Amino acid sequence: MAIEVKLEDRIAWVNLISQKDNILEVEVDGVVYKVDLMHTADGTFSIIENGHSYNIELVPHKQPKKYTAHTLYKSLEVEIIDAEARYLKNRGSNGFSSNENTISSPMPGKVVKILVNEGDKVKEGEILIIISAMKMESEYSAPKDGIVNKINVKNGDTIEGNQILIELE
Amino acid sequence: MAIEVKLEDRIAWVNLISQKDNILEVEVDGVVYKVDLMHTADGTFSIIENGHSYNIELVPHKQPKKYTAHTLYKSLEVEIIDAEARYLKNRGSNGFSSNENTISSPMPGKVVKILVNEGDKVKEGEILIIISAMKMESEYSAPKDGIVNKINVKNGDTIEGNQILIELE
Amino acid sequence: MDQINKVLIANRGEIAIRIMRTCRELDIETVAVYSEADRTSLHVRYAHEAYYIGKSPSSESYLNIEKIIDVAKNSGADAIHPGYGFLSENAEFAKRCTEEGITFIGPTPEVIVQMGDKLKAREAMTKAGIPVVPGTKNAIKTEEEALSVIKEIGLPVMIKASAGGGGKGMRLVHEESQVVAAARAARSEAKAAFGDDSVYIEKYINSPHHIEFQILADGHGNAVHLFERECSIQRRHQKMIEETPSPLMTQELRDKMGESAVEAAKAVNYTGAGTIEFLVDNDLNYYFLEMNTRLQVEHPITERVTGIDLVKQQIKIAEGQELEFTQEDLFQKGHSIECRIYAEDPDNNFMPSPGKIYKISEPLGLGVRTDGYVYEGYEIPIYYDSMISKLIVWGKTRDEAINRMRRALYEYKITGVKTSIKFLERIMNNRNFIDGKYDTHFIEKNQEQLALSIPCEDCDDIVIIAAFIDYLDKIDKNRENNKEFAPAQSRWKNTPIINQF
Amino acid sequence: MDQINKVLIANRGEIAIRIMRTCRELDIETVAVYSEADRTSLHVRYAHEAYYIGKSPSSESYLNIEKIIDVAKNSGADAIHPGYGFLSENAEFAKRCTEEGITFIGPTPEVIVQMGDKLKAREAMTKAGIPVVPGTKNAIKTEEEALSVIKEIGLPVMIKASAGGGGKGMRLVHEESQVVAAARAARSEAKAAFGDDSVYIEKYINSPHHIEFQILADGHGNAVHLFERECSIQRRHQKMIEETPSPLMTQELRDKMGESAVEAAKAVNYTGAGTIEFLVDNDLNYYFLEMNTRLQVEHPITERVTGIDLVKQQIKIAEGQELEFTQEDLFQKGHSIECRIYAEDPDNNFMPSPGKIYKISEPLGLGVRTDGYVYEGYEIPIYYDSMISKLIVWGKTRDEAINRMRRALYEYKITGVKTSIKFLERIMNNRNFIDGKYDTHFIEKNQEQLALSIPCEDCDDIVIIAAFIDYLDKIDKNRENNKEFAPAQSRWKNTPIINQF
Repeated sequence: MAIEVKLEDRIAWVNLISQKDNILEVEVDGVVYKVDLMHTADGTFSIIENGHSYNIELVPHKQPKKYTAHTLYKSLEVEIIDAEARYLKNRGSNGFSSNENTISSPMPGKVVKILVNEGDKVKEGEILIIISAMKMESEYSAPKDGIVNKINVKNGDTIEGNQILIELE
Repeated sequence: MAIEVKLEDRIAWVNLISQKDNILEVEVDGVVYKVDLMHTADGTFSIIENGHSYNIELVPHKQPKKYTAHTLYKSLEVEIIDAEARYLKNRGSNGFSSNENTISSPMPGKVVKILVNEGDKVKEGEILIIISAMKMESEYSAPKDGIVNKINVKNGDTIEGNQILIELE
Repeated sequence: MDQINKVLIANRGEIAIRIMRTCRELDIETVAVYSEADRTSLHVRYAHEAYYIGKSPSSESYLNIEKIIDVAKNSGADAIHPGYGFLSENAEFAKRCTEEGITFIGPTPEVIVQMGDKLKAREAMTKAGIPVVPGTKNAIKTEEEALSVIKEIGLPVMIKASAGGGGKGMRLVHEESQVVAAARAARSEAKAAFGDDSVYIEKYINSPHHIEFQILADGHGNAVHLFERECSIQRRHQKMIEETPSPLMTQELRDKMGESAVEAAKAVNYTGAGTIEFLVDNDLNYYFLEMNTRLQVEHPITERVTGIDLVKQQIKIAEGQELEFTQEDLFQKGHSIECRIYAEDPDNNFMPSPGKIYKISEPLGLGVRTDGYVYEGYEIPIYYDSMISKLIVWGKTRDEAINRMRRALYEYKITGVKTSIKFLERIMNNRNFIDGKYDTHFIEKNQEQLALSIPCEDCDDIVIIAAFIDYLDKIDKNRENNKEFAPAQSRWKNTPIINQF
Repeated sequence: MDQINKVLIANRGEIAIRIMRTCRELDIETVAVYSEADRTSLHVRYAHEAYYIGKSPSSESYLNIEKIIDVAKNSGADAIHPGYGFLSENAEFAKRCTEEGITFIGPTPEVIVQMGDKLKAREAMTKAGIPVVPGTKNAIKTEEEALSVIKEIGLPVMIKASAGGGGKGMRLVHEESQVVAAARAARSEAKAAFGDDSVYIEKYINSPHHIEFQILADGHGNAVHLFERECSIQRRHQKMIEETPSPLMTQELRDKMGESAVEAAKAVNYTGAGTIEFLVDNDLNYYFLEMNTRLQVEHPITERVTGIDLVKQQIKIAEGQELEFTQEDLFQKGHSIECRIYAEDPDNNFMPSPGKIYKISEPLGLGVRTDGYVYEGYEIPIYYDSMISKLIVWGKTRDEAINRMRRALYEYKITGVKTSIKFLERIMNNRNFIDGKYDTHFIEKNQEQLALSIPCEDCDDIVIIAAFIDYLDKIDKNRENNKEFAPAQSRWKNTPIINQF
């Protein structure tokens, strides 16, 4: 069974060659690894490869086939690209488009102040909305010149992470 | 909904009077408690009753309706006695009988030495089998005079907790 | 004063638990108060008693003086510990406690007023002969006034909340054009944090070191200092790492500043635990910055090198007892460092990262202390501070302490939210930090090195394998009748770890 | 000798991790070895490298000298740390290391032989003028010989494994009729634990205190002691609680015994960390009992009061470095206590309780250290020791340390297996312990008080409510269409805490 796995910007081709209990042979981009892989009771993968001991924790995202992987040294974004994922990707509908027409906050918080109204003309860099979270205020400005098309929140609203707050035309 | 709950040796009559979200009114042996009960994400019940903060962790047994409950001060055995449980209890078939004819070890371990053979006559207090676990040896002796009916293990065997090792006649 | 038997802790998070720990060691019962967002927070579960005091925003709960006083009275608490932040430097709160016959564990309302108002504090210190940073004598009312003051003392300047502390309501201004926005932001933050939006202006000192002295003063005229804490590693004017002794300090300067700190405390008849913050420039001139009339976040490093439990001392002083030790009994033994663990994204301008904690592994073993409050599955509320834990280490030498901190940060794993842990690890590997050569601009000056994570090419392939196997197992579960992958042995599967409710 | 760059730890459990922590702080790479039962044990996961060495019984893995030497050579480890137990006092192992050019972190094989054989050790100490307990000069071969020796020195006596330590292979004999069974049991345990079943007999001292001195000696003729550890709280001849300073100790006796300990070390040209165990009677006479030529389980309390990382010192000495401090540089600061957390049932004769760990909450905060190795979901193997963790506290005074230990034990929660935690809590509340009045018979003498748990009538009803609600929720889940109970709000339900594999 061979598929592609995306790790940050890299796309790797992965293939399971053989398995006997917890001893696996896996090929990654042409390199064959013989690993002793255990899923420990506290939810971490303990992998021993050529004597080296690795601990990897996978935190699954809400989107299927996506993980944040934590190694002892860093955190990495991982995505499984199987046939289904490739199909969706080709259709351009995997839910992620770089949209310069919306303002959203990467974290949950509260709307402190909206500085514009629907229909206002705004200039690139103009501050549109102030969000507070954990006692810190963040100002969000227009990514480009435009007209405020829609404001989805009002002062004092509690917001989710990645919620679209303001839409520009 | 009223049932009986057995806590160690005590049998208490319990009734849920009302519930609104996490605020419950529960009657225990005629005493009405108004409790704020939350099941926290780390698996503990946080209960606030009349301002007092209790933390109770229930560890379910393999047998249904049985728990070991851990409070901040002690550990307690709890059992729910509903209609089904009462039925089984009356039939005397709830799996727990005080059997003086068997030798079992309360913990997993390894058989060091069996000192008798099937058919041997033994006297009360005579050592029948030696079990080792965690580098400690324990000697198990006959609970009464009798004849060794059956020996279910042999020297060197790894045993489970509560496994019947030797049966007397 | 009488013995304290029951303490209400008017706070939340790690500091509430920190205080309850000492109370438990003193056989004092504890009363927690909680907002809507904090029903399952650890301080509620740690306390003997717990009472709901209002909605999640702190203005409706942790800042509600009358509600907290009510709970104290109804629960029979004979004292209130305010922790830090919230009402800890609110003179009105201290006054209301006293009026109701409840011991406020802290200084008198008069002292809080005097030192809490940064301008009055500067005045008192000047009188006592302690150097202060040049700046305005009075609060500024308007942005125009700010502009005129700035013309007088010259740029750059700091705009600071009069009621401030903890880096809140503070803005650095380099250019006149920034003044209006900076003053607005400082006022708004000050209002949110302290309920008072007045600000003042101070000359900005280049390459300053932020060094503070811990003091303890009893009601019998005795006062001591417990040496310095070096707090220059800051991001967004908030401390990130503190250590004691300070690598900048000389014994001569320590004696001099320590004396000034004790004089400062005596000048205002201070009682309890307090901190005198100084700015120290590269020529080792020092200036009084402000006094914090409460426990500091970073108090554990002082506890570690002196062996003194500061919360215990606060309680004893509040009971009216005399200090058990004099200046001569106090020594700094070894070296202690604290790292603050924030739920934030260091790679994205330290943006807060609230959310649900997935998994925690605490660092343990020799010379390591953690003071935290989050647990697995806990959702960090958006309403309060983003600091979720403090990691404190001790070593016989500064080198040993740094190595130990590196090891402890390596062991510390919190997933589910972004944290400052990896960033702190990079600081522990930074040559300038290791050499003790840093000031409050450390993070900006070293940002390039601090942005680099440790490369691990092998790890990458192993991560890919882990994700791949997890995926195979998942599709295997979906296609029960078509088993093409038998999952590796797993203890987890048969573990009834979770008490499903 | 050269700098050590990679260490193989020939051990498992908490001590393997303890050693790896210091290695990490010294930038030394670590190599773990593991038996079949330990594939997912924490020491395997903590190390840089990990290698399988055999089946679960220690005779087939952790005691397999050649296999471990092989792994060390193949992985390029330049040193081996043996921890305690297993091969730590095996002279053959130390010899094989030396032969293969691997640094053995411990004393020379010759010293291990001399001190490991308790009879030779007694002889060496007698020569050096250090008092020893009256007993046999040679190992006894038969039960008949034991009987004749006993007639000579009089009952009661202790039968002890010649190769022994850690309470293994030890039996107290009060009556002649017990001798045969006791000797058999001691031999059998000794054989299992040390691979050598020879035993000897010592006069039994009534009401003895078990007090030991930590020593450090380098290869340049320097030796110091790091003061005493009081280890009299024992169950089944195994230590349960240790503290330093000893409540029995006087400064005069400390100096005298410390000097004896250093003399003992020098008499055998000892190198590394070692412990001289003494028995002290009520008249403060002391007798050499044995020398442990390795790290002790209870070493952390010495680390805490002296500030010395003993594992670091072991490594430096093994590298051939000179001690950085002299006796005059060493002080006992404050008071430290260790409680050993065993997976056992204190209410049932301390019967081991292996099994699966359900949930752990570690005690944290001021003055608390834990050294453990189990994690949630981990299954404690039946093959090894039942000690799963050590809890070490420090306080400025003994009182503060006891209060802190009480608080830490209150916070420490391990469920799924039975543990000694609640029993230790009762000891911390025992009047005789608090007064420092105890000897090695403490647990028997105080068993009545120690059997009593703290009553909590209210708790009982609340437990009943919790179980009841859990039950209602479960039947509710079974009868989806007939909802008579809506479960209380639960964060847990929606938490994807577990990465199901």
